[in-house]
Amino acid sequence: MAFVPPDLSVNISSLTLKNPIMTASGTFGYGQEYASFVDLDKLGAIIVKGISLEPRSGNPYPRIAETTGGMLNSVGLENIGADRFISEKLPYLVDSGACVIVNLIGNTVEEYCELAQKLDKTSGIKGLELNISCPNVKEGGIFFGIEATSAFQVVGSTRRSTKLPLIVKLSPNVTDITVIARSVQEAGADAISLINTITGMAIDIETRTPKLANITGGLSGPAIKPIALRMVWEVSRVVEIPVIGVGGIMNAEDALEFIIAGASAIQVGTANFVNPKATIDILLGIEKYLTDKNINDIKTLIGTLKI
Amino acid sequence: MAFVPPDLSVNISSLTLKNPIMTASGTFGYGQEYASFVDLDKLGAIIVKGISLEPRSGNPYPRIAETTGGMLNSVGLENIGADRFISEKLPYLVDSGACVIVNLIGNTVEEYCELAQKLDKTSGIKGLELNISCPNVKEGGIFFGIEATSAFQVVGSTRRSTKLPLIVKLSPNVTDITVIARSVQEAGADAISLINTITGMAIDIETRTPKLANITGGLSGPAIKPIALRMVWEVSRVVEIPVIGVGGIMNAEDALEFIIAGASAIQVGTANFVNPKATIDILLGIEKYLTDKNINDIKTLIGTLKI
Amino acid sequence: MYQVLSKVLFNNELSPVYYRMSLNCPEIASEAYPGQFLMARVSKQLDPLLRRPFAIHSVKNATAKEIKMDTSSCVEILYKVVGKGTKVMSLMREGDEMDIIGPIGNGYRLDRNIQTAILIGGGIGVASLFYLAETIITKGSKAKKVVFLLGGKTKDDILCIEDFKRIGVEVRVATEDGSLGCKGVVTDLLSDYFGSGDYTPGSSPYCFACGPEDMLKEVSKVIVEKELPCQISLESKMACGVGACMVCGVETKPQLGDLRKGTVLKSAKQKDEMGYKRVCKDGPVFDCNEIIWE
Amino acid sequence: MYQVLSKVLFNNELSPVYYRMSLNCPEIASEAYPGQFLMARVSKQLDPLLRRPFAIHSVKNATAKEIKMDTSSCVEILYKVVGKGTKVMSLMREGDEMDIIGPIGNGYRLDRNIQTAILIGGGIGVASLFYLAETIITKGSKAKKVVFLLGGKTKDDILCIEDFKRIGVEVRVATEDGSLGCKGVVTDLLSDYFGSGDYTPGSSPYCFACGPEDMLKEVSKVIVEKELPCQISLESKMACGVGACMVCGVETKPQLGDLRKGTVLKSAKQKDEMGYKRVCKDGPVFDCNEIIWE
Ligand SMILES: Cc1cc2nc3c(=O)[nH]c(=O)nc-3n(C[C@H](O)[C@H](O)[C@H](O)COP(=O)(O)OP(=O)(O)OC[C@H]3O[C@@H](n4cnc5c(N)ncnc54)[C@H](O)[C@@H]3O)c2cc1C
Ligand SMILES: Cc1cc2nc3c(=O)[nH]c(=O)nc-3n(C[C@H](O)[C@H](O)[C@H](O)COP(=O)(O)OP(=O)(O)OC[C@H]3O[C@@H](n4cnc5c(N)ncnc54)[C@H](O)[C@@H]3O)c2cc1C
Ligand SMILES: Cc1cc2nc3c(=O)[nH]c(=O)nc-3n(C[C@H](O)[C@H](O)[C@H](O)COP(=O)(O)O)c2cc1C
Ligand SMILES: Cc1cc2nc3c(=O)[nH]c(=O)nc-3n(C[C@H](O)[C@H](O)[C@H](O)COP(=O)(O)O)c2cc1C
Ligand code: FES
Ligand code: FES
Repeated sequence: MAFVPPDLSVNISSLTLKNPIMTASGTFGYGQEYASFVDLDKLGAIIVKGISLEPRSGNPYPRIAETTGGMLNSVGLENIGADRFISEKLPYLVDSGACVIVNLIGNTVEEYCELAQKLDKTSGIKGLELNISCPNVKEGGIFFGIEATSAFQVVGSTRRSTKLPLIVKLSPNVTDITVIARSVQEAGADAISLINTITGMAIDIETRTPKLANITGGLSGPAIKPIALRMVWEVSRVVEIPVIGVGGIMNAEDALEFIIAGASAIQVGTANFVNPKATIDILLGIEKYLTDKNINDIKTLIGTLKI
Repeated sequence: MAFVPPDLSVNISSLTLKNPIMTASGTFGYGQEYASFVDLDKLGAIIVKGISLEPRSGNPYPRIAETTGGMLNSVGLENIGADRFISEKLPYLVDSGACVIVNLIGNTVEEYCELAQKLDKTSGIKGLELNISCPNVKEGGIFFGIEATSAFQVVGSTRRSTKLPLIVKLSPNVTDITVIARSVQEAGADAISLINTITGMAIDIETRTPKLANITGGLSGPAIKPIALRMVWEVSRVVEIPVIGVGGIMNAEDALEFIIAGASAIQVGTANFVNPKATIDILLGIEKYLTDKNINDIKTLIGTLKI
Repeated sequence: MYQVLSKVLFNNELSPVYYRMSLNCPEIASEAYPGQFLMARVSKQLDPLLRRPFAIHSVKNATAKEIKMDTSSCVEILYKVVGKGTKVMSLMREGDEMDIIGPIGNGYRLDRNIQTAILIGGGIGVASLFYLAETIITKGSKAKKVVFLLGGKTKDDILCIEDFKRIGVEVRVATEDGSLGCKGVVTDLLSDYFGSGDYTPGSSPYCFACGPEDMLKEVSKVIVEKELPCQISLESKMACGVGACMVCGVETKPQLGDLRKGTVLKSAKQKDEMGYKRVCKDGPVFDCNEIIWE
Repeated sequence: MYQVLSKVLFNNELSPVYYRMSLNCPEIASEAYPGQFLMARVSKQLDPLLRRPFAIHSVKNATAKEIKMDTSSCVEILYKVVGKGTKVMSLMREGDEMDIIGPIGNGYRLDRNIQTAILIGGGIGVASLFYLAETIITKGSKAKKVVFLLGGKTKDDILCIEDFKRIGVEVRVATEDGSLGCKGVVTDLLSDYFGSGDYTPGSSPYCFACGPEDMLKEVSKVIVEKELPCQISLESKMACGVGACMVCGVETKPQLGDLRKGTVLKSAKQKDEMGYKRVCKDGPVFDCNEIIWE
């Protein structure tokens, strides 16, 4: 019998991804930066760095501190703005054959809508990820992400501004993530991705100053994986829309944990810094697991945790 | 000039500790277990495993999973109950010269009060730590710890049941920890300790079952340090009462970060498992830091973060 | 119990997944007895974070030359590479340091009058049984017989049989694929032993078993039927290793000896609660009658 | 740019805190040029988590024997033990593996017609300057002069001066405590050089500097006054090393060349925003005029 490779494709609402592996926004630049290590069209999707209407310079330096099994970043909103993204970065990505999803940041509901409208009209963009969870800037949408009513508002309005598949990225800095998840679903989100970084801090005991100029930053990396996994499990049990797992995924085993917990797809963030080929290694590892276990369609693995 | 060792004593309300190093509840047993490694009377205080009115058998096994830079536990409420603690465990601790603080767990406001009254009458106990933050059992008080009004109630009632210094231990699984902290202060707490563990999860991809029989567990260890430090900083800026820092403290540098951030004392938890002499190593490290920096009273270091 | 920053004296690959490591730690070596274990911190960094438990496989007394080289008494462990901690250990070399705590736990209880000992091992379970065999043979005074029944998946999982033979132990082997010894499992060897002329009912051999949980359960059944005493060494995931954290545990039937002075079992519930024992502190060796197998 | 699991060929302790390590990585060795760097993953575990940046200190071509031993071309790094990552590296031995990415970044730009080069180093800054000196001396065609001005706290921080002399570089040393060379800092050496007969105004030497930020700032001042070109190599904490994460950065004055085709600077704000450059991708070597020192 000929070997039939397992079917790795997954559906995020109307969008079919060739496999469940995406890059997490802000950790993979605009794709091109990692092109020496990864064939961009091999991945399920590339989610680019958060884009705002106007270019932003971000937070002051230093913007990074390493912690045990993790890192704090306070990059903030630094990005080249929607126009330059479209003219300078998107063409390369489209040429590479990548499935491009754009991560959106805004200060106001109106900004999110205007941005969504603009990108809706741009060809080559396959989906939007609404970042209502950046903990590094007051205007980074975090306000929308920690309170169910405002989350509902911003998602609802953006929903009406675009026909593109709309993923909403949630903040883990909340008491009950299922409340926010439900209201975001209610507002018309096509999928939910979680988690963004967890607010943290580090101090230089020699100078007695915060290690980040911004005082606090967002914790990412394997340190947060157990928290992300728990939230993905909690949310996927209460919503009908697909859930995308993010947070500390370093290898195929980690990715499989999220899929078994209920994630339809996963995003790789900090792992790219540790291993620039992490996404591809995860893809190969998942394929091997499915083959070894005689699972011919990854969709049948999603949410199969036995409890 | 003769060398004068720095003054390490700190005040937790009416209680003066000889130094700011405590053991975190549940990680140091009843003290005796670590006596081959640590002279118990060298530490600021020993906080014993959470005690309930009646003995409890805790959660099913497995109760532990290692994660990157951390561990998940779901021990739950396993403890020998107040009576046996007083008759079997307390005498050894008192004999050792340790400053004993008892961590309390209850299902209802009444249970907390009854327990506080019972311990109030027991000599040899120097303080109480109210655990309203155990994430591993529905009745573990977590309900009290994530909602400001109920936190206020349970702390207020317990406050009226004892004259012992009352520390309240907060859960990090909340959107805004300062809200809970303020209400606990309002209710009469003498000090606040934070953080308890963060709810997390791990999955065995071979069996597709949770690694913990309880499904979720509490994440502790260096992985959570940046989050704990941020919360200690946030809380110590808004309350008047002393704050005690807990979460991922592995060495003297970590402990000093918490003190600089605003903690009057710190607790060592998971680090005891990694290095049974961690508390003593931290004590020596802090002493060396103060000596090197010519700081002759640790109290002058508390909350001196420059921002 | 000591915490020792021990030097690795050797770390020999016995086969691609099995290693024998010798650790210089005179304090621990001098107090250890069979069935006890060490908790090893395999990295100076914080990943892997927790210590790993390993049975004491052998304790070596120093030769004169060794003492001169400051490598006096040492403890040996035998380990299988199964995950990231043991992988890190497998890369250690002579001269590297490893932080260990030991000796830990309640090991095998030995009767001075022991006549016949049956040691039953599965896979890496041989680790603690070798030190036990050495001790029974060298420490007791009377002539005695030690039989070692060892099972494994294939011949690659059958370790140390020459070492056991060298000290005078009779070794019988079974492998599931028949690649060494009889084809079968260790309980087959045990049934054979009881069925054969080697065993006189009433001769009261002492049994000791160490291996995977399933094997211990099966072994217990066979031995309990014969009404023989059997001590078994259990495994459990651990954090502290010293009885403080309550994460390691096994469900046991309350034994009379457990009832502490003055404790009255008021209710069925309370009786239940006394049923969990800590593998690290109350064990790792238990009487097989104590355990409640699920 | 390549990711290579390279073998450590040697890891020599030069002094208790300085080490020189040679890494087998033909792909990187063949493409590297001076001022570029590597990102090294110092552990196979996840603590330390992030890669550490190290300048390429030298690139060695393989001897016939080496190629036979499959240890063809290699890259050398020179590093100082300052924290946990470099501590882990210091314990590596021949035969160990380290995962590296490289060559990374915009290094020193070299003019073929270079006549005189002044290399200015502080402490571990010599790391990248040695490869630069080697390249200027061996690659250029005409006779040229390379002067190396090196400063450090004490004589223990003065590294590699024999290596520089061996390849024909003139070396001048200053230490803050006077334990080697003149007592003073490297800018004193620089002022001396400009004040001495060695320097003819108008002779246009090329300056290259690498060292602590404070030193680079002072050096820049002196050189900018002389209206000479100077390239400086900066340090910054990094995560990705490939220009993707935006955590490394330095504030620069917008240069005309930066304005991408079709981009119009609409507002002062937008001009400002173009002022941050990534040390990893746009640098680590910058023109000293570009940098805005705070
Ligand atoms: C009392 C006792 C004695 C032991 N003696 C030996 C011995 O002599 N030789 C030997 O090879 N192994 C022995 N083991 C098992 C050994 O501890 C594990 O194989 C080892 O901890 C696996 O670590 P890892 O990092 O390679 O695996 P991982 O799977 O990566 O470990 C993850 C976590 O699970 C724990 N864990 C995994 N497997 C086990 C297990 N079987 N028992 C307990 N904890 C486990 C680890 O300690 C760690 O905390 C013993 C276990 C116990 C409890
Ligand atoms: C382009 C470049 C080239 C370099 N070349 C060399 C060299 O050739 N030799 C050498 O000894 N050092 C060099 N450094 C500095 C070297 O990267 C740091 O000393 C090293 O990262 C410290 O790691 P650690 O874990 O020992 O220290 P820790 O303080 O434990 O590191 C904590 C974190 O801070 C970062 N960090 C700490 N110090 C520095 C620093 N000075 N620069 C950048 N990141 C830092 C680490 O990478 C890590 O992420 C270079 C830095 C850069 C940016
Ligand atoms: C340097 C950095 C920049 C980030 N920028 C963004 C961003 O622009 N938008 C966003 O939604 N998330 C951003 N994130 C969050 C990641 O996409 C991801 O949610 C988080 O890092 C957790 O995943 P990880 O642990 O795999 O990194 C950023 C993370 C890092 C580390
Ligand atoms: C095994 C274990 C048991 C614990 N039991 C308790 C408890 O009974 N009561 C309590 O308030 N906290 C308990 N905790 C939480 C710790 O006291 C501490 O708040 C937490 O572990 C974070 O600190 P660390 O990272 O230093 O371990 C427990 C933690 C662990 C790891
Ligand atoms: S491992 Fe902590 S009690 Fe056994
Ligand atoms: S380190 Fe990521 S952009 Fe420079």
